[in-house]
Amino acid sequence: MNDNWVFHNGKSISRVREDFPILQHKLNLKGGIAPVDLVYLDTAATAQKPLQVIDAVNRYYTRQNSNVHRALHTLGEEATAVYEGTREKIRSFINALHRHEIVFTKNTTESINLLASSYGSSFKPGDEVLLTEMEHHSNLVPWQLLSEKTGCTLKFIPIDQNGELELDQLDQLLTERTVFVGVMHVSNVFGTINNIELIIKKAHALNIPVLIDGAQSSPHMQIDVQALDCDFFAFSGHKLYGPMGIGVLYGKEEYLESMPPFMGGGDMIRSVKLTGSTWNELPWKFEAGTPNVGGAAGLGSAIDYINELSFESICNYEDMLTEYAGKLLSGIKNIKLYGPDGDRAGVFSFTHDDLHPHDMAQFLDRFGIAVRAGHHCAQPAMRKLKVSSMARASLAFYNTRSEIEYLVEKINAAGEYFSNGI
Amino acid sequence: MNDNWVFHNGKSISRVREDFPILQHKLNLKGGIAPVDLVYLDTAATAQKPLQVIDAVNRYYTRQNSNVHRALHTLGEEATAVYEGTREKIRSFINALHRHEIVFTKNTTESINLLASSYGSSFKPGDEVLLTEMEHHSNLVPWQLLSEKTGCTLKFIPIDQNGELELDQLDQLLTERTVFVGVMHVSNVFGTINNIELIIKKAHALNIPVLIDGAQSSPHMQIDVQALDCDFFAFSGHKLYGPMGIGVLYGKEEYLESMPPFMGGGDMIRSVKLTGSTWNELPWKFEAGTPNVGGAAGLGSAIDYINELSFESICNYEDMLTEYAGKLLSGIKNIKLYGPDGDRAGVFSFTHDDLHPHDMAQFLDRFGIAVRAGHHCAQPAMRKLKVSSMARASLAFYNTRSEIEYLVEKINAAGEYFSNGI
Amino acid sequence: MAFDDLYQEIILDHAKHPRNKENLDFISDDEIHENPTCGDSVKIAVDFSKDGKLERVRFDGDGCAISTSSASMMTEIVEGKSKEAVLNMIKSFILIMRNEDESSLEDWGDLIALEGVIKYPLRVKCATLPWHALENALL
Amino acid sequence: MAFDDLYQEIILDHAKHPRNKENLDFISDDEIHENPTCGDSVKIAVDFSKDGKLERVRFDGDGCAISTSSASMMTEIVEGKSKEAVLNMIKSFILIMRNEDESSLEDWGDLIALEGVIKYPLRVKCATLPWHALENALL
Ligand SMILES: Cc1ncc(COP(=O)(O)O)c(C=O)c1O
Ligand SMILES: Cc1ncc(COP(=O)(O)O)c(C=O)c1O
Repeated sequence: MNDNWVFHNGKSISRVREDFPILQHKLNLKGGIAPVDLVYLDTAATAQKPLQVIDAVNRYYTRQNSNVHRALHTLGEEATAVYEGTREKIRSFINALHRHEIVFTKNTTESINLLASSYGSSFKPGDEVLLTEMEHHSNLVPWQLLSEKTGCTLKFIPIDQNGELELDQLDQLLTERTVFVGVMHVSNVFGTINNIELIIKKAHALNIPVLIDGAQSSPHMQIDVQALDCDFFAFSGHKLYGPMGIGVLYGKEEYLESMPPFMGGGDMIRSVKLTGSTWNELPWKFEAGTPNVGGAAGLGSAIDYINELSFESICNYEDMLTEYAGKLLSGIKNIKLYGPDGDRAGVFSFTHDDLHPHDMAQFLDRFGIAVRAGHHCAQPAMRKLKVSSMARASLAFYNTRSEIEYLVEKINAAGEYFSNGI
Repeated sequence: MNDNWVFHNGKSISRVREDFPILQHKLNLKGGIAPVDLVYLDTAATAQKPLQVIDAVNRYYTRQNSNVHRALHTLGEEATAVYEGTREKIRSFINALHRHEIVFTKNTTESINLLASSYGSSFKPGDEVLLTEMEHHSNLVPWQLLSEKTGCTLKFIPIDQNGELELDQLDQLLTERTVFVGVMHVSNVFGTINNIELIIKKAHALNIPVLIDGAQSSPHMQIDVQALDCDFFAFSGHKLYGPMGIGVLYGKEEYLESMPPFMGGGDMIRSVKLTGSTWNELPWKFEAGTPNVGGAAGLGSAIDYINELSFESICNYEDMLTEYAGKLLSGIKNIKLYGPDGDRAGVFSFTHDDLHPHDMAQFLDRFGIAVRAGHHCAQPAMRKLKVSSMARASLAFYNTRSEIEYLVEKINAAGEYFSNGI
Repeated sequence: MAFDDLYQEIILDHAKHPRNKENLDFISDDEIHENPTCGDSVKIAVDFSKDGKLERVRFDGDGCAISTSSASMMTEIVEGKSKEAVLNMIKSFILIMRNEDESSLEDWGDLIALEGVIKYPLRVKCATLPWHALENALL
Repeated sequence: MAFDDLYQEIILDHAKHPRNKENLDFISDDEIHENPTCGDSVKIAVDFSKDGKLERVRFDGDGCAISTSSASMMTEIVEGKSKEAVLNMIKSFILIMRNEDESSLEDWGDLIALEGVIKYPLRVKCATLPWHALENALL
């Protein structure tokens, strides 16, 4: 099967792959194995970056670098324009109503910690926070820390063996004591696309605000926070083809306005006295210290890149790849594939009867294939399914059908190596 | 006066300046003014980056990019080596005893918030935290937030009109109720180099731990945390010629071990259950979520760059520049220069009788000279001196005597423009 | 050139010789209006006439040429106007400065000199600071 | 090539047919030893003989070929040794694996097969996991 997709802007898949320098270099393996092509199937952990993003970071540091906001000089103005310009790009990218509803953080994890620590500071013993059993540790541990501090209780929407939410339990789990709901949009283990529309609707019927962990959805589907009507939405730049060290917390103005600051320091204040301080307006109230302007430069460029290919085109291609991968992977002997049967995202976790996921990942690496193995920061979900570790292949629009075929071939070879190798 | 310094490694000052791409480009000003050379005198806000740093970030994203720690594949191993390799470089740079005493944050501000929030969580009403009146908001507001939460009291070592600590009051201020001392090493307003050795000695005599805010000292003097015997030391990569979005908290093992985590999420856990979690070992206990590996790549390269020039050589040159600038600036008519008379760092804040610092900064910008104007995130110090705003010129080893002369010339011109302009 | 657009003579004049600037120490520091990015601050005192018009607006504070001249010109232009009219002017002025409204300041007397500020986004807060303070004083 | 260095026959053999691996459900989950980076876990049971030597060490758990074979070979080599001797062995083994001690595993029987792991820093934790667990069980 050959790879001949053309994206909306007329770029072929092979032309798109050329935008990603890391895919153009051979990978040097250990022990004198000849360099191989990289088959990068670990996008759910972090995405590779197009040249456009790398160049934007480069350009920032070679031409524009300065601290922001308080500098009246020309570089300060440029750096501020870069930083606030990316904020506007993100606003438009997720269709937020106001630019000041976009708070920069370092990653999804910080976004959620900010929220738990600030919004959650008013929770009381007896208050219930509803999460799900499939949450990434980043949308679980911050609430556990909060629960220890405030005495609030955590409850969980259960998952079934397919890694899907048992939403028939939602009505019982949402009570008059529920003060907050946090749920991941797309599972980084199962590829499940959760019915967040339903969850938001039911929570809102009881006036409960909802956080969507969009770390895995934001890179692969068009997000419209106003249409979703979610109250908070968190995601990471590095999973969205942008640089590391920059993330976002979207929050509705009314909530952000009412929340106390998270960290204290420069930029987030209005007036500081030794005896106490007042806070700056949104969004800066939540942005203490020198921000990652270089990261913002890259993230802005990543959004431009996505817009240039168009999300529709990216989704169409990724849907096709996902279906193809699902079909091929589920046909492999001795492989158990997790996640829903029907509609799903391009995240495939699996185990093999004859070898441990670590050994699978190590074997595949020998052929340049990068997959992840482990608990994927979702230990509670793993425990529920009684699996301690899975291998995971995750897709992006820079992958190809040939790469999937190669993965399948080498999974088969791994099975042979470990069952017949002795 | 010509600029003919040669650094230890044989590089001349003009050759060093060539390492900084931003200094090689003309600056485009507004309104059709012909492009001018950049005279960057705002290093205290953020430092410019040598090509070596920019290239390291670039190389990371084009050849090594991956998430860290949990990836068994070749890229994951490389990214982990980059990230942990920078940790080792920092350990050696500040001469910490153990690598796991180096915690990555996003900047000094986060480092101090982490500390206040984690170490400070056990403070009780009546406990006293001793700071100084000259602290940057980043070493003040986190303690104010903590004071609101825990009821601890903040006390302050006063400053005099020269921007120096009144250390004769130290013995009274350190009481049996003092549980923590936090003090800046070098003032970002006055250039004062505080006698932290004395403060640490006196605090330790009472078994009180001491944080040094090294944001302004780490780029300009050799730090040895073991010789200083400070318990915590915080600094920012972006002020150390590294990228934005990466900072450091050094802490002595015994303290870090005893402290609860700051943020919850991936990487900082040992084991997560729905009902509670246990924490990873140092330093990862404090590093939740995907770290800024690209930032670490750049910061590691910045440290290599500094080591290559050698700190001794950098200090010698910067001392000479500082003395020169002090002499010239203090001679300008109608200028009031703040800070100590004697030994000081290359940070010069000043006001002009005839024009406001904003207007000064704006005027200088017209000639490509980047200085900062405002309260420099030190409002309490400004209030104490009854000044609402100062202009500030700050130096680095890429500056020259000619640049200082140019600054002085244009400060004079600004005075004329605003007093005779009408 | 842009720099002289910013510092037009009229601005320098108002900055050197601000109108309606007085010591307002009787206003508590809590009612001071501050620009968090720089530390500049301004206090405003408003006197109403019997028919509810603004009789006189005075200001005090420490600011750059842009904010001082803006305050000075503001106190002149709002004199004799009704509270509602002034609140509307404040809204318009802020939008124009932020470049969110493309109207000109042509009919605003001396204030037209502040149009040069629009090109300097980081100085917009200087120009609008006294207007925000007046809004606070009126609400 | 390096990959076959890592997965030598002896390792694959111990991984497929681990010695001294038994169901240890009687040990509470709280005493389980986990590798936080991957979720692998191991439990250890130690029987002492009358003269204080390790009579038998058994393990249970879920691990990759590296950690399982390491556990299997470990249980064999420590048998009959004193507690102190074993604690010293654990220390040495961990240092060697972390490449902080350049001694060889030459005199360690089958365990020499694990030397290939040293080149794979992210797998070192796999190899040392059961050793940490044994240390815990002895202390
Ligand atoms: C003395 C001092 N402390 C703390 C900071 C805060 O650093 P950052 O903004 O990188 O967190 C600064 C920088 O502005 C500083 O000069
Ligand atoms: C669903 C989900 N939530 C949160 C995170 C945490 O993201 P980050 O590590 O960028 O903070 C991840 C990524 O690993 C994720 O997949």
